[in-house]
Amino acid sequence: MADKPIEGEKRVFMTGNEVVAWAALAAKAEIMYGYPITPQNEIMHYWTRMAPKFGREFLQTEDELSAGFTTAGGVLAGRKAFTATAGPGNTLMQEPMSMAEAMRLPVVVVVQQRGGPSTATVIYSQQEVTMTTMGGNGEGLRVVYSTATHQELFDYTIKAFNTAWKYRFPTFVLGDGYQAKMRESLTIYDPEARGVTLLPAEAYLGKPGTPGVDRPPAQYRNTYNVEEELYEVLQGYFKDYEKMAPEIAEFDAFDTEDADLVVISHGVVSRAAKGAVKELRAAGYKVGYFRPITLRPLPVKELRALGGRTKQFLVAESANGQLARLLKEAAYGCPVEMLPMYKPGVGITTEEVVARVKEIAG
Amino acid sequence: MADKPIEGEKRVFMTGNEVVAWAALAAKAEIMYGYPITPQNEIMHYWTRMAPKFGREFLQTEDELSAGFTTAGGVLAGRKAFTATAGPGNTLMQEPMSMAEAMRLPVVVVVQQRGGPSTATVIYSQQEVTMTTMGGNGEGLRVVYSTATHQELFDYTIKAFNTAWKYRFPTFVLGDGYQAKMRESLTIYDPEARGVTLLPAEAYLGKPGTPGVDRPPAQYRNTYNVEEELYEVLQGYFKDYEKMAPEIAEFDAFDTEDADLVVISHGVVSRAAKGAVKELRAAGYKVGYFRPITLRPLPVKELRALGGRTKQFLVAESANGQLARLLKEAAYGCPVEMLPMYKPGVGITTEEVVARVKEIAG
Amino acid sequence: MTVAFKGRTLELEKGFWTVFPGLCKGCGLCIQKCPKKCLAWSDVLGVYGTPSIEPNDECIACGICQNVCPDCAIMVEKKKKAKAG
Amino acid sequence: MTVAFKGRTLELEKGFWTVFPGLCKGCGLCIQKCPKKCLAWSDVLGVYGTPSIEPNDECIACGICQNVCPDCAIMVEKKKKAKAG
Amino acid sequence: MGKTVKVLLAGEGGQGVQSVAQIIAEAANEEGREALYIPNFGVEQRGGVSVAYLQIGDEPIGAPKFLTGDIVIALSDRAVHRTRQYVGPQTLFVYDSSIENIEDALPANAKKILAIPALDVAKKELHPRVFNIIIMGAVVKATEVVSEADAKKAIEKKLGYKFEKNPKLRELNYKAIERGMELVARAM
Amino acid sequence: MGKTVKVLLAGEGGQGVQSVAQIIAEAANEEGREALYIPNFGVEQRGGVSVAYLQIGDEPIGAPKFLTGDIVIALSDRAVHRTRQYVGPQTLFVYDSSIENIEDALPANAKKILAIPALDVAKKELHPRVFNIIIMGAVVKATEVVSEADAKKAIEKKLGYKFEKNPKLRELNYKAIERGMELVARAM
Amino acid sequence: MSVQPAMPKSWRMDTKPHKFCPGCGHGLVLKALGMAIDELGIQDRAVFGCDIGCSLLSWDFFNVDSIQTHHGRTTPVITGLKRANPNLIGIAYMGDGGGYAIGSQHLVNAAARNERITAILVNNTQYGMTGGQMAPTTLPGQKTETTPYGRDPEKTGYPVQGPEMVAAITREGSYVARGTIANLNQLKGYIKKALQNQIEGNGFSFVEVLSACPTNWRTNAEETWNMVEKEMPKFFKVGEIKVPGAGKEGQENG
Amino acid sequence: MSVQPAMPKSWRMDTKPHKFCPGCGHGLVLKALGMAIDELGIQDRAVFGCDIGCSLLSWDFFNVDSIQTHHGRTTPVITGLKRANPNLIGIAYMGDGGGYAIGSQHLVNAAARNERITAILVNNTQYGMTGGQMAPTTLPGQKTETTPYGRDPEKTGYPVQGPEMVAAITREGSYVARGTIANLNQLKGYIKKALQNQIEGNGFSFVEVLSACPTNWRTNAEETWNMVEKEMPKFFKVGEIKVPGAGKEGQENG
Ligand SMILES: Cc1ncc(C[n+]2csc(CCOP(=O)(O)OP(=O)(O)O)c2C)c(N)n1
Ligand SMILES: Cc1ncc(C[n+]2csc(CCOP(=O)(O)OP(=O)(O)O)c2C)c(N)n1
Ligand code: SF4
Ligand code: SF4
Ligand code: SF4
Ligand code: SF4
Ligand code: SF4
Ligand code: SF4
Ligand SMILES: [Mg+2]
Ligand SMILES: [Mg+2]
Repeated sequence: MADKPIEGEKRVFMTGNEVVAWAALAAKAEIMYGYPITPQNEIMHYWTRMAPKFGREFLQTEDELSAGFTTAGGVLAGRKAFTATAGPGNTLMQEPMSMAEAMRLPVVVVVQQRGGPSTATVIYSQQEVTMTTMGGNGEGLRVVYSTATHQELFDYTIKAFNTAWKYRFPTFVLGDGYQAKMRESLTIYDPEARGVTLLPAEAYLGKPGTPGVDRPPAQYRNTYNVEEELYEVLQGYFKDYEKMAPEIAEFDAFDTEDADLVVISHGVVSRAAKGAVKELRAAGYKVGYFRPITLRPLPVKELRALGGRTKQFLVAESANGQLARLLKEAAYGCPVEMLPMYKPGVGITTEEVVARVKEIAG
Repeated sequence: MADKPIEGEKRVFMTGNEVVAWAALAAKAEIMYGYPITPQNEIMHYWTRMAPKFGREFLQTEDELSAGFTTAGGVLAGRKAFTATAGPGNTLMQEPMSMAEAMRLPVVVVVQQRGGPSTATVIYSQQEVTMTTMGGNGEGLRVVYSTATHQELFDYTIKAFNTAWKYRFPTFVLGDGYQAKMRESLTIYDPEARGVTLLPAEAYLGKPGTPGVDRPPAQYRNTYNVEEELYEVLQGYFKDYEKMAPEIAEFDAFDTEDADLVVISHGVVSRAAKGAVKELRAAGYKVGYFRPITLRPLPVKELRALGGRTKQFLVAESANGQLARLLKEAAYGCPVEMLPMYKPGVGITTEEVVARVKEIAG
Repeated sequence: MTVAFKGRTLELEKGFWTVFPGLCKGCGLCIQKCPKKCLAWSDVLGVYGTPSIEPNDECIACGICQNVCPDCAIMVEKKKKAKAG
Repeated sequence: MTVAFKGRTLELEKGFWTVFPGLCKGCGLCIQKCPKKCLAWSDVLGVYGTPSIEPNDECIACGICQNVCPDCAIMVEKKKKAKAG
Repeated sequence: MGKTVKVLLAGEGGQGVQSVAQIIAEAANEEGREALYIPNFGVEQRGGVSVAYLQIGDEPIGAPKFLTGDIVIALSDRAVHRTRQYVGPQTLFVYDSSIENIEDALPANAKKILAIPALDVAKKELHPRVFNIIIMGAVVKATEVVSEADAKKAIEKKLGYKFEKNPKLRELNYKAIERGMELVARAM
Repeated sequence: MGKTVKVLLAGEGGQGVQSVAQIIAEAANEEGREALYIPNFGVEQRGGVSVAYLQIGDEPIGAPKFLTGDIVIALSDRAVHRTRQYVGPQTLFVYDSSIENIEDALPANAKKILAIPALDVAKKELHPRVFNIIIMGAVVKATEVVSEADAKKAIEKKLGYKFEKNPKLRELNYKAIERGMELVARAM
Repeated sequence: MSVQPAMPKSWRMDTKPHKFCPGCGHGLVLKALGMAIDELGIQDRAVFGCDIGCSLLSWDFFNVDSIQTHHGRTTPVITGLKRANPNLIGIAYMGDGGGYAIGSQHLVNAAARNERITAILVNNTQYGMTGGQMAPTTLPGQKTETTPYGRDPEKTGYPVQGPEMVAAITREGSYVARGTIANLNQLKGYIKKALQNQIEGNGFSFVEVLSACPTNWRTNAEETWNMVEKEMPKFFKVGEIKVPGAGKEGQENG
Repeated sequence: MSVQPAMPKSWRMDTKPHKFCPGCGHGLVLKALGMAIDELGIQDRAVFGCDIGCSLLSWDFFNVDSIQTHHGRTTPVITGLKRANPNLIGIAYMGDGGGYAIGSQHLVNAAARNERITAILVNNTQYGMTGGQMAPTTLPGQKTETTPYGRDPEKTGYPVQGPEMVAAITREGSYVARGTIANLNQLKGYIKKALQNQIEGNGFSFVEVLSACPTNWRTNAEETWNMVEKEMPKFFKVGEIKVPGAGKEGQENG
């Protein structure tokens, strides 16, 4: 059995789904649980092809509820476990993820967004932002990385495992159908060879020794008897979350200093935004580019600073204002005006962003 | 078999769950589908006791997915169907509701919020606001009424059926465990005797005539082939929704004209807010009271007007800022400052609101 | 909506055999099932631009090809039996 | 954590019979199952303030009551058989 | 009339605090007053303390729960511990005098603390089964939110069908109410 | 070097547009250039038109899709209809000349429209199976994003194992590339 | 009009050719279903529900009122519909993934409650719509996208015996059979009985159909038939498994 | 120390008395399970998963590592755990609602995949935790909160035959039995075999237990026993239904 899936570094050209499978291998993920759904299927396809070669495991479950709960089971057993889903599967995934939030389980979920609501399209959207950041019943105690390139898909899938195990909040890598299916180049690498420490997983259950004899039993619950008991637990979680937030919030920005208008976008749409801002700058427009990489938590400090000095934010997203809602919450009270460029369920091209900015500039 | 469940008007003293059952009967709901979950169980208990007497039906399903999808089936067959759920059941309910959104099915769902995330508590919270207003994958094309008293629980359950069938968006009555379980007085009535027209249900499927011979077949789908096709459909829906929004948005307010601070809350918490504002006014504080009744769509116009003239909003909710997020979106750009009073999963008393306002007033 | 499909009818010894190229997807299931092995690919293209099928005169008009076609692209009509000898 | 329950032991003809009132919830399942019908409600209250149970000397120390108690509130020890005759 | 009266009742599962609260609430409602009663419920029910929140007034009741009760009644050891948080300087705290070794746990900040021998009276004078009706009498007296007559009417409404069969029961229950009221009257 | 070249290929399911796009993208990547290729996919696949979006340049590619292609290639009747929207005043529109009665559907605003007899050449000169390789040649010529040699190398990489067994296949494929390039060269 | 295809009367002509792949078994199952609807004369009160899976492609297949539901959720949608209007004839049409994996709780519980609906489940040994992953019905050794080295029964079990399971949890009144596209007349007969059973109000009716997915199997016509006729029946026994009234069972299992 | 209760060694003393109601069958099932764990000596590698349902009250019941999951989801949690660390002995403990209603897809598919876990399902004929609604196991005529006039099998079917269903979809290697709290030694034996079957790596093991819920049945002790010993067995047959190696079945059902 081969030891390292990736020796050193390697420039490759592949689909995003394949990238995720390689990244999970590189991150030392030990077991994947999953249920088929377009456009994430090929993550499983590549994983099942490669896993046996590196002693990794796979289980195809009966649905996404099971995929989420088996993943939680794998994590409880002390393994680096992950799953991947999309669309209606992501909707179902919110039930197990609510348990992961309640129990602080470091579950990693890769989401490749597709059109919604309902079955809608199997293709593409950014319409799973609200659901992925805020979850089901509860308060959205999770981390969400939104990637824009295959390189990031690789980097952040690896990072997601570290974040999850370090802070013990469920962690999502939020891609989409375009990223899932397109091919472009990137460099894959062995993270340890680059000096990235991969945090080890730790068993919640089944540690050595006889419970009650050698050690207290490990016993976890998600149900509380009275409101105050739950409240106390949640306050602890919020505190941890707030402490973590500035440590992990990430963003990408350029040309914002003197900008009158900053295009804000996330994920694959930010590629169009980046192209457009460059083109517009070249044409003399005072535009800037800002992109949250973590959608949850958002880089609030930077956003507010920006919102304090820029006149307008143009929020470009393949959804009907899901990112914008989060931004308005984060930048509430800032004088910046927010303008919409919402294209739910369809891609946004560089040309369109350019046109929209020119239209605004009048 | 008795004809009218309620003749004329009647003052009663009962739990909120019983109120919902009576209201559904009064609204001419024909069939309830449901799966047990605390704190909504007694809706089913009362319904199953009374339904046979009035020729109504009930089906206990195998889970909430089924409860939601059978309800959709009942609606498709042309019946006034409804369901009720809470907490993790509400999380699951988002899958069928995403189909209802995609197909514009007038499904009515009563939610009695409990603590979250996960199983948490079976008691009380306002932590299902994000999920109930925004749903799963998609854009939250739904109507959500948040009630505060048993009288409203009765009135808005009846109204929910009319809203759903008139506009064909899934419609939620958002209660909570307190409202579910507490007893207080209200007047129940036959809505038609009060001049309220109950919109008739209409069959989507199984209308008279042979399809393809006497009429085209009725065929509904939720899957689209290309992004643009979905986009077109959604644009139509958004248009309908925007047109509807001002027609149905509701709120309750007093003492806001000269207020420096307005307490904003919804649902049962607004009872504490109301009591507190009255008490504070009596004590000379310039405070006001505002309460959105529709959380989706919000009464945006009124909120913004208020946010334009008030210095501070104190957002009191039994959640960690779920209402506040919606308010910040709605009031974005208004100069009003938003102050938090978040007590996720626990009740808020009049005393606490009074104390908090005094603390702010300094 | 009335729809009409253009058939290609062959008169064979035992019957009238029709294929509707606008329905035939060239799957070949019929060819395999013909008891007389008398079906073959045709130059006439089907709906996806793949060859449709046609029988030769071995055909006994048994209708099996019609039966197994998932697209209802074949229609076979047996000729009335001529009076025996 | 070491926990100790306070037992109430009765020495009966056939054995030592102990109830732990701190565990007994007064469900009565044991009473029903006693083959000798020798169990009855006791004045000693159980954990929920309901009566616990006690046997009379009919008890044969068969242990059935111990077996059927969902709370492990009973413990029966048979006395060593005295030499016959 | 006066302001809303806030009552908190707590006891063990079998002590019937919920039915006491419910009957009083219904009696008040029958009188045309505003009442709101909410139990605690949920997983806590199993093996936990049963708590009833009751408010009666002339205006529609505000928040269903409150931080501080006007009257807090605890019927067991655990109930005393569970309810201390609801006691403030205006609170009348009532507990059953049969609870042992509870002195240290009693709220220090109450306006007044009453120990009433309700359990004793029930066991010795009346019948263990009417313990909660004695408590009801105590609440009626302590709060004066409903009249004795209306309290009896409410009992009649609830248990009338039983009283029909056995008129002695009616007497027993009425007696229990009266004794409950007396216990409080005497202790005050 | 120049700006990113945007190519859109569309055809029926069996016509192999996706593999053409993928091979060219990989060839470009091998050359060290930046390439991005994305297919359409999903329910549309079944019985729908197959569309490939291909971009090659020297800078990392931006958005994976685009409104207007530099070169749009349509290989069937339905493909012409499906791809008209991607044509702008700078677009070279290429279609197979075997498509009948398509004149009215051709984009009016293209910079240039080329009809190439790729299907004919495939059927008559080479082999129906290399139709897509002819198209590949056409794309290579029209875009000049990869050299002929690199295109051949890419084919070799992809089908080398088959060529080993049957060297005639290699010849056939090389020929197909060459003919594809010629068809475009002649038509331009 | 010139000679026209011998499509079932209940097929909707203007949506043909249908959207299934060449040689897809769905077309044959829906042909049998169409014939059964025709013969029973229920086109006016049948409601056809299709799942997500390749069955979604049939949402406009019939001149019958139709509803496309979610993956695995056709059973509850049709159950809800039938409960609300018992005059309708509810048909829940689904794949093996939809019925035996994600929707198995609905199948099992609708069967146990004896819902008066007809469920037709197309067993093509994998997930067609998503490109050919393992299904509960995948054969031992069969290569799929998630069992690239062949399904190993040691790791993932043997093909699920769906009708046998349904038979085990239903009582008198239900109809359970397994047909095959290799015997279309028999299949039509089973489906007819399954619908008849609903019309008579007896109870839950279930027909699994051994079907073909040449696209994901990557089979030519010969191999396709071989799979359906030779390989699949080794694991799935064709025939009627439960027929109402065939023999009185006690209502108690004591 | 003075005489102490004869609790199974694996019980966690400091959480006793446990939180179940007086006379609750859960206590007895967990007593049998505790004894089985003791006798097999697996306290150090057993992992106990409890469902939401009254079983949630057992989250700190044993001196065994334990996890309280969601309603119906204990099977997948334990499945995921066992797949990740096959050295552990995974026990999925659930109610009849959790196992046969909301979690039935997990039960059925774990069984079909032959997951090496042990599932114990407590059949108390209704939903205990939520206050006594109908379950798939509710007896005909039984009054529950959602069948206030008694369960009508014409409308909602007969009590689900869970072990029979599991037996129908499992193969050689699985163990399936139905025990009862009325025979604790037999029950302990079944549970032991079910665990032993997992220890040996044979396959899925399933034990349904006829149990009691005096609280929601509103029964006194005598009526409780009557229900468990007389009424329930009329619909649920106690005994072993499938024993590994009891008879070689073919791996093909052709
Ligand atoms: C909740 C959810 N999960 C996953 C999917 C993705 N999905 C669509 S079809 C399908 C499988 C279809 O297989 P099957 O039911 O066997 O039908 P077939 O296509 O083989 O006819 C899956 C997993 C989905 N649409 N919804
Ligand atoms: C998704 C979801 N739906 C519903 C519930 C509510 N719920 C909690 S326990 C329970 C039923 C428990 O019944 P059963 O599984 O038979 O266990 P028992 O309490 O009878 O032992 C239900 C419906 C829940 N917690 N989660
Ligand atoms: S079976 Fe039908 S579609 Fe297939 S080749 Fe024959 S005629 Fe054509
Ligand atoms: S009718 Fe019979 S013999 Fe003729 S082509 Fe068809 S299958 Fe062959
Ligand atoms: S030991 Fe046997 S005889 Fe004695 S009390 Fe217990 S059950 Fe009765
Ligand atoms: S069975 Fe146990 S708990 Fe029940 S009464 Fe007897 S000793 Fe007490
Ligand atoms: S993928 Fe398979 S099941 Fe789906 S339509 Fe094509 S052949 Fe049929
Ligand atoms: S409600 Fe029933 S099942 Fe639950 S603990 Fe009480 S007796 Fe046991
Ligand atoms: Mg399938
Ligand atoms: Mg149960």
